[in-house]
Amino acid sequence: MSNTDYVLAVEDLTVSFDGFKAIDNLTLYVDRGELRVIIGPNGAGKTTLLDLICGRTKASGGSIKFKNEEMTDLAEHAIVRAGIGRKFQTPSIYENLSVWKNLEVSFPRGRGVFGALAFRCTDDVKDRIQEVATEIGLAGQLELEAGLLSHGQKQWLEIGMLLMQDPELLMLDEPIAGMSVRERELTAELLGRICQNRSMIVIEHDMDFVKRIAHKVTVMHQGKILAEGAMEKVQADPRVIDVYLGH
Amino acid sequence: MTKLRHWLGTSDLAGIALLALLVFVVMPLSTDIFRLNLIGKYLTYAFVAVGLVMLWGYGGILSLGQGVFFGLGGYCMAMFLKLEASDPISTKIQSTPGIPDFMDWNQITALPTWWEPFRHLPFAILALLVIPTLLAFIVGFAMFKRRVGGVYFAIITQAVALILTVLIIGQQGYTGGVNGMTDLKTMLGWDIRTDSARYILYFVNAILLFAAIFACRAIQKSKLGTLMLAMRDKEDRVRFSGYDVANFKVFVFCLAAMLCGIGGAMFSLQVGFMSPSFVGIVPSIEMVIFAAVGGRMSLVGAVFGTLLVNFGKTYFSESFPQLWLFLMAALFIGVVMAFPNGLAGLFEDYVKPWLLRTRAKQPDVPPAEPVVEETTRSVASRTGDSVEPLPAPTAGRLGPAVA
Amino acid sequence: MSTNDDRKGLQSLSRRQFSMGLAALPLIGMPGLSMAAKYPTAQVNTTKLAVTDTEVIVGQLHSATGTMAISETGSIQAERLAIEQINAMGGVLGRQIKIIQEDGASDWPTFAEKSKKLLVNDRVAAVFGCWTSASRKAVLPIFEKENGMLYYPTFYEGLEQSKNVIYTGQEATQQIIYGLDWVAKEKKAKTFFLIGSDYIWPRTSNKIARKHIENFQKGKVVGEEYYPLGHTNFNSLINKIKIAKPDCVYAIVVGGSNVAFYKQLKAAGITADKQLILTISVTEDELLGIGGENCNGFYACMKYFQSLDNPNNKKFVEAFKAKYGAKEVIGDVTQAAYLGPWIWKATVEKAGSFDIDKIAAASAGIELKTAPEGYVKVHENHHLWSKARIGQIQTDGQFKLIAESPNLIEPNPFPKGYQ
Amino acid sequence: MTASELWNIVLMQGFAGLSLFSVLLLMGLGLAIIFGQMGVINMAHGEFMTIGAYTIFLISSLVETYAPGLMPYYFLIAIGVAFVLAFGAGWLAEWALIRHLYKRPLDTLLATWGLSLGMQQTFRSIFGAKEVSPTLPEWLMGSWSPAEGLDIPINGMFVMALTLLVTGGVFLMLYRSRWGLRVRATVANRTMANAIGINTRKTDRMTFAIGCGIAGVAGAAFTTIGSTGPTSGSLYIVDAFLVVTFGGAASLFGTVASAFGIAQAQSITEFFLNGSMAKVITLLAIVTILMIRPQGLFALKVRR
Repeated sequence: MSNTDYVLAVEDLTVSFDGFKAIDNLTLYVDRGELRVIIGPNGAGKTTLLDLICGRTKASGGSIKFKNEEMTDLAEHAIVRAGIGRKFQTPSIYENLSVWKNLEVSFPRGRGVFGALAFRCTDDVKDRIQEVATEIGLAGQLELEAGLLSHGQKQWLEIGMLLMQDPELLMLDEPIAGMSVRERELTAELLGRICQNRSMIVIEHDMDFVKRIAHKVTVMHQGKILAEGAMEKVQADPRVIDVYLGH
Repeated sequence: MTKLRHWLGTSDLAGIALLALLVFVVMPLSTDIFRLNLIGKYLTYAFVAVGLVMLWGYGGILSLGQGVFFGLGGYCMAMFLKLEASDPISTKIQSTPGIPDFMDWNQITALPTWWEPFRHLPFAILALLVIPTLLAFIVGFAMFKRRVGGVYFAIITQAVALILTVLIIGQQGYTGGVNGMTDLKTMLGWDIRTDSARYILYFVNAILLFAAIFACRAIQKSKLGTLMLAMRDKEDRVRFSGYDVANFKVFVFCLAAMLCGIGGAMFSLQVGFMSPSFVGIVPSIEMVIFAAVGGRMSLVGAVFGTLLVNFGKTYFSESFPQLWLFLMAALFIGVVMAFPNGLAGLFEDYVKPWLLRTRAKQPDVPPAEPVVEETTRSVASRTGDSVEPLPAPTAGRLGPAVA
Repeated sequence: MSTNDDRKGLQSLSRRQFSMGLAALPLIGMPGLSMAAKYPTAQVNTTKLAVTDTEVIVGQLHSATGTMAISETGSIQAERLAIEQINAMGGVLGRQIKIIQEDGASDWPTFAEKSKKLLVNDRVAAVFGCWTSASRKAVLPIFEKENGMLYYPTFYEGLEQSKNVIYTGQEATQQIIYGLDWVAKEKKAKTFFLIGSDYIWPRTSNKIARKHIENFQKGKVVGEEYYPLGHTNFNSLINKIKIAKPDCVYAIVVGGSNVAFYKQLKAAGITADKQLILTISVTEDELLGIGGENCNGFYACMKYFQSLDNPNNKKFVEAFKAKYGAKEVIGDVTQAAYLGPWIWKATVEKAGSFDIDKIAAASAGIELKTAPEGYVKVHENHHLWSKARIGQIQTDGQFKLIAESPNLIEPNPFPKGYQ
Repeated sequence: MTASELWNIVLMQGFAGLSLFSVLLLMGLGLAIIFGQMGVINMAHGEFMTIGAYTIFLISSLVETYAPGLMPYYFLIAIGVAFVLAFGAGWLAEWALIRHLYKRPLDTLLATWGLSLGMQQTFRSIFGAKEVSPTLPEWLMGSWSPAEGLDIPINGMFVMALTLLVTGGVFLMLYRSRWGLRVRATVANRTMANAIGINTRKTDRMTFAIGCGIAGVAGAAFTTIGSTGPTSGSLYIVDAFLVVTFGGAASLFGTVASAFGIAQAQSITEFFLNGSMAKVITLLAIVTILMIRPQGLFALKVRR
């Protein structure tokens, strides 16, 4: 396989669970600075695709290249360190810790055992936490225990935790699920701001939201890519209408 | 007020002060050397309990084989002491003088080469630190890298304990078998059985224990401690923040093992023998209950728990020999069912809120909001097991409304 | 002990004394007081033991709980019976014996802790206790350091001798050699298969057995096997026995394994009519668990069987059953435990003092003509001279006496030629 | 040694392996149900076995005293009674203890350990500290000798048949009955099972009690090959856990396979080495394999 300019190049990716192919010979490229949205009906393999990219599930075949580096054999933490961040479907934050601690723990320094022992929260860390907290609109809740945040705020916090790592590729699984209209708007703005200098993959169901943020849309169905392109083009595709948008 | 809150916020420190008072002043002054030596013995178990707080309370990993590490540490020290006790003059009755008595009983005529280095105290000390840690590293590395945890880990550590017991008992020519290594007398010529030696060893033990507590406290306060809490809560999130979760688990398992090793060595010194009955499954589980009674999240609580259970055991088995097993059973069940966070949890749940409330009633107290924050935090931190659903969010939302 | 009624009366009296403590003392203390007056406390107790004008405290240290409780219960019972009888006779030097019982809980460190408590805190005048070698090894340094007196009832591996211990059971050679000679002579056994639980007593005993077989009998050991304590599956071992076809299986299996071993032997068709088995680890107590019907016809070498036919034993068995119930049985160790308090009493009276040093010195030569096993005498090495007897297991869980050594066998804890 | 003798030994050794297999399986089975299906670690499993053993002892004493004519037959009924008693005790333990701890699996371990201490002391108080020996029917205790030099233990065959029966029964119940369906549904998704109207609390209690009942049957059967005393149960507990863990907790088939593997390994190593070393080697092999395959021999692969 050739080197590419793409940030992420997924080629011929396949994974099967006891014979069932959740991802079937899938190929996907993501550009630098691109915000890609993946849509598709339930069970299409969207979340499995993210799991494969971030190493949570191991592929049965195919390749995943990030900045031309093969990722399929790396452990999860190594993939993260290479620059891929992943947000889970349900907010995955440390409920017992304060917002501040949540962000501090996500700061990419002192990641080894002894590094963590020696880690000090120096001024640059503090500045970064303040910066991210402002970005995600939680600057006023830094001392609050994360479990006490509202659902939407938890989603933002998890995004903030990813931002702390400053990843080059950010993958968000249904970031606005369960959010109010107002929160959705704020999130759209947030995503617009943070994709300035990085690529993103977002899984989403809300078509208005998708229209608003997507540079390009990929439609998945039964582990395969059904259609890909601009939102208008995809929406007009009869196959897409058939399996997904139609109902 | 701020001072008080600060003081309560670090209630462990208050506990440490109380414990220090008890261990360094009250007990040495109020008990005779026999009881003090007994307390010293209990305090060696406290090393295990402190290790379990780090491993189980903070790391969420329950090991039922901590006795293995306690035993290994104890045996390393006992081997040194036994060699010193087996000089050719005091063993002249044997067919091969100069080797430990149990070797002679098993027709071994020369000291095995792997025993030789244990003639030197520095080597023995090094060994008692390194060997338990190394074993923990091997077991931990293999298990955690493959993400074995929870119940499986507990059972596999049990199997390790069983293997080591069978090995030690089976290889009695080299280990003393069921009897263990008995009749340890001197360390570098210093008689460890005299009252003065017992006093000194008691204080050495206590100082080491406090050093261990402070070291663990420092770890808890560091980012590593935060990460361990985070891991217990959302392991995947930690992993996807770029941390190799297994390494942290291996570290804390090794740390706990090393503490056990120190405890075991102090046991050999203070009690004067070491036996495989510490290595097995039963003592390992009993040691878990020490930590559980004291509070699996509290370092100081674990020490108090160890003292309490052992006092209870000694007292009840002296006063009600037929009933003490029932009482032990009740203790196990009661602590788990009613007080999953042990003594420390009782303090957090009842004493502290009460203290705060009485303070809050006074007029000069600023708005109640921060107090609520403290109470909710204590509610949230009550989660003994990561699997337990968190009561925190609802409690939190109700909190301000109540205030 | 006088007549039956008499004893019962005294017994109920002493039982009341147990419950009421000192209140009941003056009633029976009358003859004793004069005795006690003859031996003023200051004179008989110069080392601050727990001895008063009316009372002497002793310790009892066995496992009442844990796996060893199965074996040690008999010893606890026998020692209590002996002390009760001594009290009924007026006590020791006119002082009633009071017991502090501690539970070793089948855990050797606990034995060490409790023995220290008894010696240092309670200052007991003597301790009757321990059963396993491991527990004895754990407490021995404490008895030597704190200068206490231990009466240890179990037959054991030998290789030990202490000023502070009286061994009322047999050391290894007393039990092993006679039995081996008997099977060699009477059963013409030439080849032996040695089996043991994996710890010091079976291993040391088998070592002595092997030396005796090979060097003195010119026989052959065709197999030697050890299994972990608590092992419950012996089918592979039984097949090995079948391959080796020994004239005699010499078995020293203990604890829960014992039951499994004999039940599986029987199930595998190894019964007394096909295979000679000699054991030194099965007494009447073990037969309770094994069931006599599962091993009848096999032989054991002991110094005592409940079925021994002599007046001393008749009285003892009667008293034991009266106190603990008709279904109770008495094994070799139980009888040895019963000897402990009596030997101590005789020694204290001979020395005219409770002081440990004086008792240790006076012990050698103490005789007990009333011993259920017949007659015993304390050797200078603090072990007992005793006979060895061969018994055959009966279906009712008792032994039939087959042979006994003509003379008392001298205890020899450090046997030359067997090391 | 002649060829026929050697052949006999091979046969008997093969039977020894099979017999150990059925022992391990029988003691692991109840635990496999409780641990595998409910995720509860029942450290008191051995004591539930002891309940079965003492039941045999009680009934045998009763029959011996009051109806000696029934001695040859009582054993089969007594096994049924053992099941009922252990089942009842399990039901009670679940109600009083276990149901409060489902969400804290490691804590059930400690609580049931406490329970086992209490039960041991209860046995000691009721039956005395010494071991007892139930009088077993004569037909059960001998050997079957089809050829000269070949002895097949009858109790071994009995345990084997019983194991077959119980295992078959468990398979049928788990995969062919309503209860089994409910249990499997509850294991797969507790919330969902609840939502579709399965009384998961009742299912749990039933499952726990059945597991304990099977332990009682095992204990009763083991009176033919082992001891009956207050601490007899503790002889089996670790082995039972290893069997279940090694097999892969959620898989009954795995339990069968692992019991077979461990039994063969142990009985063969025992034959060629001495008992202590055999034990160490078997345990080491198990731990090593578990380290390589922590999920056990057989485990479901699921999409996360």
